[in-house]
Amino acid sequence: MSLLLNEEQTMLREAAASFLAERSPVAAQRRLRDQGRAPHFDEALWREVAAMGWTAAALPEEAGGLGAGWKALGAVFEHSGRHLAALPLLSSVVLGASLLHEAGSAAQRAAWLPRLLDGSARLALALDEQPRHAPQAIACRAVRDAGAWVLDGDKRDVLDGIGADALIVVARLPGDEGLGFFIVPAGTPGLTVAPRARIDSRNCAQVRLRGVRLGEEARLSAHADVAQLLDAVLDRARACLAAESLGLARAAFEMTVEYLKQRVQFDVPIGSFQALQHRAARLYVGLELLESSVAAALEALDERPHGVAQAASLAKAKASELGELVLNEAVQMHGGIGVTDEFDLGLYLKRMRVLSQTLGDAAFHRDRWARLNGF
Amino acid sequence: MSLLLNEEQTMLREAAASFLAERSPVAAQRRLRDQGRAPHFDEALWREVAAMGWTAAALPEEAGGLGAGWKALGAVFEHSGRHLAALPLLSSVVLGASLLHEAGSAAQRAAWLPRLLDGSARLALALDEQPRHAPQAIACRAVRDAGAWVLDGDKRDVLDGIGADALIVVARLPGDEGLGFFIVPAGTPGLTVAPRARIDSRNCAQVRLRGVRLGEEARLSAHADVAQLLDAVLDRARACLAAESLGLARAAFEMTVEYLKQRVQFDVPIGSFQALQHRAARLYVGLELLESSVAAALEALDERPHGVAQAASLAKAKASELGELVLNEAVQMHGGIGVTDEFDLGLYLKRMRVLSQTLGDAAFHRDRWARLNGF
Amino acid sequence: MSELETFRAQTRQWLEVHCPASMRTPIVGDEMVWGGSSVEFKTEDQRLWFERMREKRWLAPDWPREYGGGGLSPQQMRVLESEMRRLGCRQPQYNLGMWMLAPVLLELGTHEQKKEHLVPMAEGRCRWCQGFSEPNAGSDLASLRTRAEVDGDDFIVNGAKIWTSYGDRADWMYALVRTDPGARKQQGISFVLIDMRSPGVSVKPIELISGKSSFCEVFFDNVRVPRRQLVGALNDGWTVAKKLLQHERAAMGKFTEGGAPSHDPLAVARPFLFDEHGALREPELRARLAGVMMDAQAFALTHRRLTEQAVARQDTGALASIMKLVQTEQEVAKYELLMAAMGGDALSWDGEGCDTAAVEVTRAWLLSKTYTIAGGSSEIQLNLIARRVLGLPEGR
Amino acid sequence: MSELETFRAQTRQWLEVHCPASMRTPIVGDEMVWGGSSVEFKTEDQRLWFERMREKRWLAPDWPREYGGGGLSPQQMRVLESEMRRLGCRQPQYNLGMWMLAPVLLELGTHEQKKEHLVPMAEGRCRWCQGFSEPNAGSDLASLRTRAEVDGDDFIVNGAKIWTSYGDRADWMYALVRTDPGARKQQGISFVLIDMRSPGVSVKPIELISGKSSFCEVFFDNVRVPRRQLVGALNDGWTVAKKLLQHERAAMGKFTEGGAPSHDPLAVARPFLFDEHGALREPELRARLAGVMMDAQAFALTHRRLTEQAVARQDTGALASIMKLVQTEQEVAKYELLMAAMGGDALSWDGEGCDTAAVEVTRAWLLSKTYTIAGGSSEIQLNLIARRVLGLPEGR
Repeated sequence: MSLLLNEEQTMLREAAASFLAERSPVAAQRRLRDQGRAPHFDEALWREVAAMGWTAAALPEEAGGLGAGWKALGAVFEHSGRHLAALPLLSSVVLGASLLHEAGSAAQRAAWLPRLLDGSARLALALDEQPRHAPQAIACRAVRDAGAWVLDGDKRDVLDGIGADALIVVARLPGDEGLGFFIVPAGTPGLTVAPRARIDSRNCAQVRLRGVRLGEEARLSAHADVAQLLDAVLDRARACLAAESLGLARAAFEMTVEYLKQRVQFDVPIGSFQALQHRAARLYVGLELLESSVAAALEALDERPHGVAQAASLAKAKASELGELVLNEAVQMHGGIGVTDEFDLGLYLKRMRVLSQTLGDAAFHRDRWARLNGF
Repeated sequence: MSLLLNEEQTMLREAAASFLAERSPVAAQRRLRDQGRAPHFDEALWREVAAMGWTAAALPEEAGGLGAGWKALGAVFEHSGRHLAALPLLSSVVLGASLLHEAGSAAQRAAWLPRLLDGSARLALALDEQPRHAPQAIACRAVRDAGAWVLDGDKRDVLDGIGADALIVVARLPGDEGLGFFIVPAGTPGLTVAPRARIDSRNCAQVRLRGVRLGEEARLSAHADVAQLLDAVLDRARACLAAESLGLARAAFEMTVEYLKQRVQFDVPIGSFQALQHRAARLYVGLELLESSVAAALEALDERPHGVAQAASLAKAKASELGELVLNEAVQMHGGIGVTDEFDLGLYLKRMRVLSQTLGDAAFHRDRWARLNGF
Repeated sequence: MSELETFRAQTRQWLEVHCPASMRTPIVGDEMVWGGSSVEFKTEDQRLWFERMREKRWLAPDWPREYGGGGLSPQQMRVLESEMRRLGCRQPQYNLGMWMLAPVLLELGTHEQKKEHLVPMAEGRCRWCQGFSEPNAGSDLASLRTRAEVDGDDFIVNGAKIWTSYGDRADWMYALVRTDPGARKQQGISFVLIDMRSPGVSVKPIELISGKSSFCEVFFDNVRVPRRQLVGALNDGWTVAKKLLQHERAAMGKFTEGGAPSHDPLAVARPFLFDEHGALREPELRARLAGVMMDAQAFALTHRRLTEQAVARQDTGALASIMKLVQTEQEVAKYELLMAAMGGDALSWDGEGCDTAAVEVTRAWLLSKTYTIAGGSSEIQLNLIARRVLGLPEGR
Repeated sequence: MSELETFRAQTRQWLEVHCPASMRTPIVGDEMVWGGSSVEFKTEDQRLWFERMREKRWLAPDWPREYGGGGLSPQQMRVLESEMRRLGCRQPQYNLGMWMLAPVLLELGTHEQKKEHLVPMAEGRCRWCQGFSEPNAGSDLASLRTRAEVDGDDFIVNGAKIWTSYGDRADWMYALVRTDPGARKQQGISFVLIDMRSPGVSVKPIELISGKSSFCEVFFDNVRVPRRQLVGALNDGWTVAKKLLQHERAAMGKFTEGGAPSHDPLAVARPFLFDEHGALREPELRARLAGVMMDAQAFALTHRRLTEQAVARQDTGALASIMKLVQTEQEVAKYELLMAAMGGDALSWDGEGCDTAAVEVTRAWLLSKTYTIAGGSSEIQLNLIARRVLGLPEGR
């Protein structure tokens, strides 16, 4: 067990670092924003990413993956954060493929996994119904009707939902059967997938299900404890989001330190002012603690299944809290230029806020962590 | 209506400032601590204070008071805080006499009020039973037995309880009659008043009541809504505690600014370091906001009865929160000398912590303020 | 009845007759009327009120009549102000030049300058903008680089200004320019008045992270400014600017009367804090909300206390710094809380599927980031408090 | 079997035979054995372990045998350490001199100095204290004023030291003294060894706000120190001290192994957070408790990660500063929370009616205030991180 990357993982990280720096710099994200066209990411880039095997990195070999571990995929997310790269990696792979691998039948897996990993198809998870992440608060219902399932409900903030080939919808089953997952292909009658513009200009959808009829084969995992499975898959995504937040916050922090060294006021670099030095030093220390927390969450996914929930909540809470702080401080220390749209920092600020809220913010995960620790 | 003092109040404030500076400097409090003898305040000083009329300042004229207003008494508390003066003013007058004035019968008032105001007798309020202030959580019971009342229970953190001529005990009445106040004279069989050493070296007692028999004449206020009355009286005390905290925190802050100017390190006064300047400036601003909040709570007691609860909770929350912050920062900025017993700052730190917890800390009053505001 | 009492009675009556009812309500949103060559009215009452006050010469009630003013004495001016407050009358026009530049021109300007500039302002025909900040100066105003070279009877101005509010709608700019590049910092700067329609002036609105803004960049490319537009002595502009900035607080006070309405945090957050059964969903956020609201209350009380002290002529210390610091930081903290409380609802933006009310909160959150930077950053205010109020030594 | 493997097998066997079972448990409270002329043992096992290791010459396993050490090679030393860790053996003695002074003496001391001082240390007969801080120096070590004037073969030392841990129990002190009052700051300072039983040395324990402490003030009144006790060159003590301080982190590491046990925040706070029915009483405090515990977890992980990096010889930056800053501030935050959670219970003090367990928390709270000051205040650590890690310029 180690919090550091092994050789294979280090190679992947370096490949991700140089590929994204070259092919998906922040300017590309700005262009995507200004174009404002679905799917809000670069499809050619996504195919290249899939061809390089990043989609397969964390999945086990029996799922068609490389088994390089979550630490490897975490490194990819960290560099996506650093460059604000828009990729449907979280939605289609970390949530979509990994849920399908855990919960799908042999037929479902065969139908989807290869296409998800080679980038020719995309899944999106339709889960949340509340403004604040609340995976237990599911009102969307699935009822049996003449050998079929009928789904009714509303889902919000569905990441990369626009243009996805199918949605995995989390619905409440009749009686006390708990929750169920259903694969709902795009275009199914009764399904509406509407775009929702957000501050990070990424692909996001509002979903309506009105009398959506599905066969039994649309249901995933009739056997398992769905709530537990959902939690396990969400924790993978939370760890990846924390890694992305870490990369994003580090990039903003480095821009800021550079600015503090360059920017001269009152005839000296503003980085020589002790008040700013102390604030910057505290951010640096916070980033070190966040990095350790993120590494531990990824390590837990790879090696300590019983520690995953706590480690993921720790990493996500710290990432949300510190990410917000770092970006707010970065803007303040940049002064006027920091609040202009022309300067990239605003794009980081907006994306960080979305990351912070997605799948639970600091308050959510502090609460969850306390419950996991019995208080 | 004004947040400022009028002429009479200003005169009282200046009298309190010079009297306490001369007669009760911090050295006197240190002596009392080292002696460690009950009643843990200077009885001669207390008689002088009563003779000067401070005990009567806030009470209305029909209670034998001067009607100078709570803003006047608040100024006395502020200067008590500044000099760490130990006086039974809160226990015997703000809680004792004012409760008796509101809730006592004519006979009870005649028996006690003159002696409380001239300093020849003392009352103490036995209320809390939980480690954290919780005036609703009263388990101490009063039951009727053959025309008498019998009290059983335990009370803690009774301010100035040692040597008090009587305690006012808050007890739960039979059935759904709610709470009742009882005057329990010192020495009543079944009453134990044990000393409890605390970090501020003041007079504090643990109280046990075991089958304490009292006549009907021992009961206060058979008519009124006791819980509401209790709240009203506690809010007076909370406003005074906030004023005391303000004075204490200001004194510690001024010591610190002075130290920042005097203390030379690396060949310059440490007050020239920008990080310390900004922290000091934030404390200054916080103290300004606290001063306004304290003034508003005292003003509400004088002129806006419907605003008292909110104003008192605002002042007490801010006083607790900022008082702790100022003292912690003061110690840190003083460095090594700040943590030695020889230096006075430690006495301020300890007293501030007691003030902060007494009758509700910041968390308690934020919660109460939110409830008062309907959320 | 004293002369002043007569004036008060007449004023009150005049206002009651001439100020339309809708002009006696608090200004919300963008209902301000900005005087100037391109003055716009959103309602007929706005126009009426503006024109009646202009006719009465009460757009500039206490300026000398020769410069377009009403010639009121200081006592009469106070009476007018108190009567307008009593009725809740709006400012008939907003005009930066009137509140910032005019007092300086009245004190330091030549007779010709007063004639040329005060009269149009008093008649609501000229809108002014301020040209102090520069792209590389920030909080260090004195390091400005826009230069003005003497060429016969003109200056030739080259350079750029930034953060100029409504630079795209102003008729004139008062600006600081460097006239002696050899002199150090504060020396060698002059204060000049520039016609925004001069050849070589170009204006570019600045887009902020919160969207469109009133701020502009203004560029000068060999712009000719006649020497008679120099206010004060050559190279002594710093003195003029310092005098002018003393009027900033008063001016800002007039603006905030009509500032953009801020959100009521309880009203916005309440639906998110409780579930459909009214049970508390987010105890941690409730405590934060209470904290934010209590801070706002303490700030309002401080405003009241310090105002009472000012009236009582007690010392108020570095009032402006404290107020600026606290108010802007409280706004930031409030919107941070609202963003957390609203979760996904706070991430909306203009575009498909957007909820306008939610986007307004999000936009206000982004805009609040500029408050702690613009007009003297929080760090500058903390420096001022440390030095001027606490008397801590200059230094490291 | 290689020679080293043979050594490992023999060492393991020797330790298993000779280290008493009770000396293989973690040290709690004040169970440390401090070597020195007045060494005290609380248990017979402590004495046995100390004496057996002394006989084996393993109080100083890798020092040369001529100076009382065990003469182990670096490889053997690592084997011994790993075997002791494996069995959980305690340090047989704690000795500041051994960990801080001895490495410097071994490098810079004369043969006579090594003979005179290392042998008694290796035999556990001499306890050392450090004399660096002075009443008016604080974080600015180089501004020290204790002076040593040459008088024949002696120095005459006058002045005072402060914050000397266990100054009242030490046999000797290593100290910085000013030997050239004309030179600037770091120059003119020498590093000398002072016998604490010399005439003119007096020691006064310091009482802290938390109560009695191990810190002392040490006063020198015309104390004669032979010139042979000078380490390094005259006026070059700053160089010696810098070398010595490089060993501080390693030494602190050994101390914290046996540091005072800190409180488990959940165990202490839990009874206060819930009422008698198990219902949550204090939602706000619960969130703070979770925050404090999560911070501690993140810190422990950082410790682990940076240790792994150090093993992997990756760059660790200003590790010591970060660790010191975070650990001490987290302790402060934890005790602040516990004080709030415990309410009135946290206000107890020694005296009538006091609850010992509660007083221990209160005392630990007060003591935690010294952590962020002693051994380089938080502000000093932040300066170091800003300059050395972030590369921000020296200055203001």
